[in-house]
Amino acid sequence: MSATADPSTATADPHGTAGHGHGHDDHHEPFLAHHFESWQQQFDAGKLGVWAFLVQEVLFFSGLFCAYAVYRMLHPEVFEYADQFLSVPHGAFNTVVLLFSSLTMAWGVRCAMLGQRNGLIGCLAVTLFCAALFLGVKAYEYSEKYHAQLIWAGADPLTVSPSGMQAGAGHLLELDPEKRAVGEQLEERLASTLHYLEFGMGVVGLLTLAAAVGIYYAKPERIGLAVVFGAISLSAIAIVIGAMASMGIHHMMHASGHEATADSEAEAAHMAEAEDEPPVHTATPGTAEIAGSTHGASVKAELSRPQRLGTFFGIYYAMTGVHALHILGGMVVLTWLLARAVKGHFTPNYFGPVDYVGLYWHLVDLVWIYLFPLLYLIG
Amino acid sequence: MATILETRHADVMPLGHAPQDNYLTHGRGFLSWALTLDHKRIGVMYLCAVCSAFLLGGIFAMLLRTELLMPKNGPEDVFLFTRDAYNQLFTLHGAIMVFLFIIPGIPAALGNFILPIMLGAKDVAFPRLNLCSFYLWLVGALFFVLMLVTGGLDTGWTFYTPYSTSTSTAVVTAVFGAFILGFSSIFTGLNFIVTVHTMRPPGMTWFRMPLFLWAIYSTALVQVLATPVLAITLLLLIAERTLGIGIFDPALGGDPVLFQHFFWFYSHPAVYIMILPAFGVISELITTFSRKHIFGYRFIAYSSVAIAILGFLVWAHHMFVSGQSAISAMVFSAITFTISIPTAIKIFNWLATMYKGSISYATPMCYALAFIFLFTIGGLTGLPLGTLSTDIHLHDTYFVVAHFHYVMMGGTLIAFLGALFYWWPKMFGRMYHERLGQISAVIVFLGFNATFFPQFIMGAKGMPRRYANYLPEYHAWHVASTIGAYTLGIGLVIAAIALIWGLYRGKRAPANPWGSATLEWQCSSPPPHNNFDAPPVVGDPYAIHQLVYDPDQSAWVPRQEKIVESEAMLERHTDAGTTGH
Amino acid sequence: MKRFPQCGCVASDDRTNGSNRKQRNVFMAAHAHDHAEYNPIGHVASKPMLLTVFFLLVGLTALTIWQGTQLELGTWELIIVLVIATAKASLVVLFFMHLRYDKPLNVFAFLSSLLFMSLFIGLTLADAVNYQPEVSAKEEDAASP
Amino acid sequence: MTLFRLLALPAAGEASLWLPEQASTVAASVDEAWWLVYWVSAVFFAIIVVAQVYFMWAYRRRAGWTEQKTAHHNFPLELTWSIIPSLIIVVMFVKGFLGFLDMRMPPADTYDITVVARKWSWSFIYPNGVVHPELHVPVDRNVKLVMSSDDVIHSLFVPVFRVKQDIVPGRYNYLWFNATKPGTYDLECTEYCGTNHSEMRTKTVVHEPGGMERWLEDRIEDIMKMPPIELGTLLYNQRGCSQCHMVDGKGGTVGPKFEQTFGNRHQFTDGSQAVGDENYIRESVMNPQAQVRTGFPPTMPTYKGLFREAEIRGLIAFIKSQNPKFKAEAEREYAKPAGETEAGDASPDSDLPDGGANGAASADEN
Repeated sequence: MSATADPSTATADPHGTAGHGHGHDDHHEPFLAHHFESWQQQFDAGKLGVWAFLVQEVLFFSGLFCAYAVYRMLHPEVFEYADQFLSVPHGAFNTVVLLFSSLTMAWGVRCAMLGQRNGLIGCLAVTLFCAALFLGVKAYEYSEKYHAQLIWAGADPLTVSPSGMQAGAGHLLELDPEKRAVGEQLEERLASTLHYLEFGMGVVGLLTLAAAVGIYYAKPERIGLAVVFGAISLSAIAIVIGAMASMGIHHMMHASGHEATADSEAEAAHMAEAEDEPPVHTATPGTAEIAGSTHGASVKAELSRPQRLGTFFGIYYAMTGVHALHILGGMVVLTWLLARAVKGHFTPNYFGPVDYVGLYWHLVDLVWIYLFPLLYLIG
Repeated sequence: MATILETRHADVMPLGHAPQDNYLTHGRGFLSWALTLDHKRIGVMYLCAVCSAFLLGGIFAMLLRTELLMPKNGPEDVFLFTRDAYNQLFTLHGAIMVFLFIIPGIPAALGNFILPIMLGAKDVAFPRLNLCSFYLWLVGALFFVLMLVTGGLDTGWTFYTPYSTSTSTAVVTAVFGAFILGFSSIFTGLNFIVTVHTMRPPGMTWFRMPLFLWAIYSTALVQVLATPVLAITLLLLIAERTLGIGIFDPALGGDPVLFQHFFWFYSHPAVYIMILPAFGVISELITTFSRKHIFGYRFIAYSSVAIAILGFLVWAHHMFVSGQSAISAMVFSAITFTISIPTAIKIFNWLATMYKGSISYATPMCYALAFIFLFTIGGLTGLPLGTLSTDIHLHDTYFVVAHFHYVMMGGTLIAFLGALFYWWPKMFGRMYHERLGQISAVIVFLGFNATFFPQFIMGAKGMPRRYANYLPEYHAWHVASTIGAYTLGIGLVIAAIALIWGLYRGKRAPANPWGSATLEWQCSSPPPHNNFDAPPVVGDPYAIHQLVYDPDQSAWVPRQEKIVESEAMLERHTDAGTTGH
Repeated sequence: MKRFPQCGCVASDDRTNGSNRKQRNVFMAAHAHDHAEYNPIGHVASKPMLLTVFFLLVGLTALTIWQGTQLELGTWELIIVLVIATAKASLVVLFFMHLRYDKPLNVFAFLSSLLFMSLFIGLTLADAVNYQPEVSAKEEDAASP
Repeated sequence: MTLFRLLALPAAGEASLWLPEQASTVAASVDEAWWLVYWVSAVFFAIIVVAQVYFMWAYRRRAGWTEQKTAHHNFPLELTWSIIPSLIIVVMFVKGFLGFLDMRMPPADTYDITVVARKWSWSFIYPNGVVHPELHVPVDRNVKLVMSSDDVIHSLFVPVFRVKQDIVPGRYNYLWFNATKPGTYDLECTEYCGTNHSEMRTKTVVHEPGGMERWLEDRIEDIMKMPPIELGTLLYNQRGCSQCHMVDGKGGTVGPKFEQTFGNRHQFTDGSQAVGDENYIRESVMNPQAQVRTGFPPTMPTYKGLFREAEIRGLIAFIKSQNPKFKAEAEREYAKPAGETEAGDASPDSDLPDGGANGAASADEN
């Protein structure tokens, strides 16, 4: 029947109850759904579905890029000013990590298609590791910015509305200049935040590792669960490594003094404040300094920040945050794949899920390929 | 080949009684429904769900129409509801109708049930995702309920900033609910796109697809392409309200007009999510009940796709007075006009289909005829709204309210009702109450016009929308409108009675009670679990002349001897036998 | 970029429509022994290709960092940065996501997403260029002299 | 005949069933576009409905009638009914666009009025500094409104002028018109703005030649005649003070509460201290950044040149009266009218309603 495949044939056989000439079409195969006629049809449907999903993802991110484009066009000075707070080395490191994870993911798809179970497991594990490493670096960057008061508008006490209304209620940090962290204090706070993170993640990593090993030996039939715990452990450890590595990069840069990172910037601002000099980064005409002439030096240094810095960081956190959420989602599905790969579900006929997750993962990489230069490199 | 066809027909064609094993009887108990992967059951669950939402939204509509019976003197004067309560009423009416009823209405409820059968497939491509869509709808609806009990919503369904970031009502809950509903809609659309592309059986070429499928397919394109922008908009709105990220809130340096761009990039295409499936339904109804082949099949099919694509280019016509630039206004006005062409084409083609037909006044056709009348008004009143200078005057007045109710309610809801009556026998295996159904169509038609036509006049005179109070000069019109609304409500209740009566008392439905040539009428009513006991015969979906009425079975049966001839003719007409995808 | 012999065969075959997919499997089976890296359903990416693409990506990343941090190009900077990013993105899409070997329909789907994205961003930007003046900017103008 | 005119063809400028009367120069062009679209729509509607009803009757299913085979498509016919509407909509678009350009491009010589919209009232600030909740304009003069919003989006709509423009917070929006007919008309907010959106209505008064100037002078006299505390209350409500400063538990929280302003000792960010007296209040209004109180952001704008002496006096009186300790003293001290024109009759009858949305009380005077 369907093997005749002439489009003008006027009958359809949605059941596939009649004769099947091909070995692949055996409906007793565990992963071939009843409503598909062949592996190929199932794979093609899934693939089109994933592409449609990626279309959806592209348009989802397009909103963020649109907000970015509009604000960048209307307030280029804010983006130029803010650029110095984003650390290129960290961004570059993360870019390479993601590119590498894309390589291992693509390699994993190759392994799955060729039926190489061990290769697939290895590739998926490395991909997962890279994903978590990325998040570790991101965690470092977020805490650094948080401590340097580089926050979105509503949490930034210095973002005041054009019409004179007050900014959103919850001030995360205090305004008092006395309490503002100078460089060293900031460094300490950052380090302590990261230590908490590393400690917490380390504990999670060890506990889940123990759980994984325990399940593997006590209940070998629950291998899937063991893999899930193992994957969590792997991720936690990768996050720790990521955070430590970023601190390393930070010190390296600090020593060589090439990059103005957020805290050194704050330091500079405070130097300026102490010496009562004009602020380091004077705003472009027509944006700030409304009260500059009548105000004490303490406010001056603050107001040298362009008025919409908070909006830039709003966009920054929205873009990288939504991207990070996608990484997290990717880690969840990678863990699921890993468990299935260990169970040996995937065959050259049935590797669709690996391919689909791979496509998703590459799209997440793709978004970062644009985010990195747009946020870190345009000054 | 002819012999094969004939034997197949003998197997498939009407049995005159419901088979013992159909999708309704296949599996019993709550879990067999809650965990079902059968698109038909999911469709039925959707149907119950969206109808409940419609009931709720309808109650809010009745309440707000009642409030408008009397004009009030000043802010302290109260008739039934306070100003805040009224603002909540119209917001809830709008939000529930849009997000919970009209967007999932035809595609998710009826489309789910009909699309795979019409296509000749066993199921949609991703049955689990399909069930997931339904549960996402349910979760989204739960958030709406949660919003109702934790402070309500008074932003209008459009959630414009900065009002939505500053009001004290449960905006975040509602917005999160709409966010989830968005994904329900995206997944439904995605599922349908893949189903149409990959699940068509051999012989079902693109140009043998019934126009309902073209409409649902075009709708699905819009759902997948536009809804994600709504999702990110709502996510940013939540972030704006909870964290203050400063993108939309002018107090933090944000831009409310940008929010409107984001919102309408989804919400204008979304009106085509609402109306396109209705076009599909009407194409089916007109052709079946006129006993005519559809006129201009390809023009109608292409116009669906054209409307879906053009629908993306006109969003800023909602913003002509919002402070957007004059240049944008010009561009968007120009593109807005182009969309009227494919729409007009459809109406002309439907009329041409009726020409020299044999028009039956069964309830679905009554609704289809009402649709043509009401939708024509709805469409034509879009013209002064697309014309720049008159839109300035009419924007945000009752004229707009009347216009989109003529399109959304006079269009989509009427088509939804027509479709419900049309496919009711297929879905539940019993006929509805014909006389009551016809009466309901007439009452709904009259009530609808009485409700919304006065609003055109009020709007043109300058009565702004979303007003809890109005000047005394509009009093008579408002009273007329409210009386119309009650009539409309009564009509809808009668329609519900006609349908529900059928479930219990209706006579057993044959496989093909209407004489339609699309595939869903080839399986028994209700359809078996796997849709077809024998493979359906794929042919021209509008070759209605191949069917003759058999009084013995009180059903339509194929005119056997004609099949060969019609096959030959069909191949002449659909020269796209090998187009494939 | 190196051309891989097995790709040509699969790529052309991928353009068949759904209804004769069976034939294609038969067709592939006949060729199965010609290729060491064979999969009955899809195109298998070769090791050298994957590695080449990866190193190209890293190289382009280095280039864009150099360009972004060392060169002062003014308005050109944005364009160059975007061009390099698009080159990287194309590599990922074409080879890692094997769109180069995929069905035209999937290519079309992906391109349509870019089309609608550019419509959205483009038309919104076109409007934003002509925005009404901001209150804050005016107030500052008034306050500054 | 009347019915016909009401339905479709009103005499130029008059109200019809559909549109209100015309009272601005652009209204005629808008109405022309409307009637063009209206008649085109009416013709198409008639064609469609007549065809539909005729088919419904002629081809109804009945004994002795069966459907006739007709063509499944007819390319020339379909092309015709695609192309003819296309040509018609081009005409509509051009007509609407030209009218729109007129409305969006203010002429050079305009009489400018500043508009501040807030929940749920309007302030119209006239060139001589008068602030009033109603829009008053001279007849036959190009008027430009420079509009901003203090809170959410509002929209200013005058149906008889056929003009409407959203007022987006954070931006200036402009609207211009040339009123052609003296009279009193409605002005409404058409962008949903919360609780009393439907009460955010006021009057537009178009004055005969010379009437506008007289009206403005009268308003200044009113201010001079008002008791200072009352004037201060009015200014507090109308000029945006309430956005930041709290009185009786209502208002914004950005700036200091007025209950504690007069007579208390204040600490400033530069380390100095001072008691809040008349001079302090005057200084805070005219040069607010000179002394910024600790704990408050330096966001108060200056009002130098924006208040008359009488108005500043009114504000001082109002703020002083807010401190319960000084209330009696303030009432005694500021018994005379703000302008100190004639002693004695501090008439409480004001022509200015206190900033409310409901302009009904003051509408009569015109």
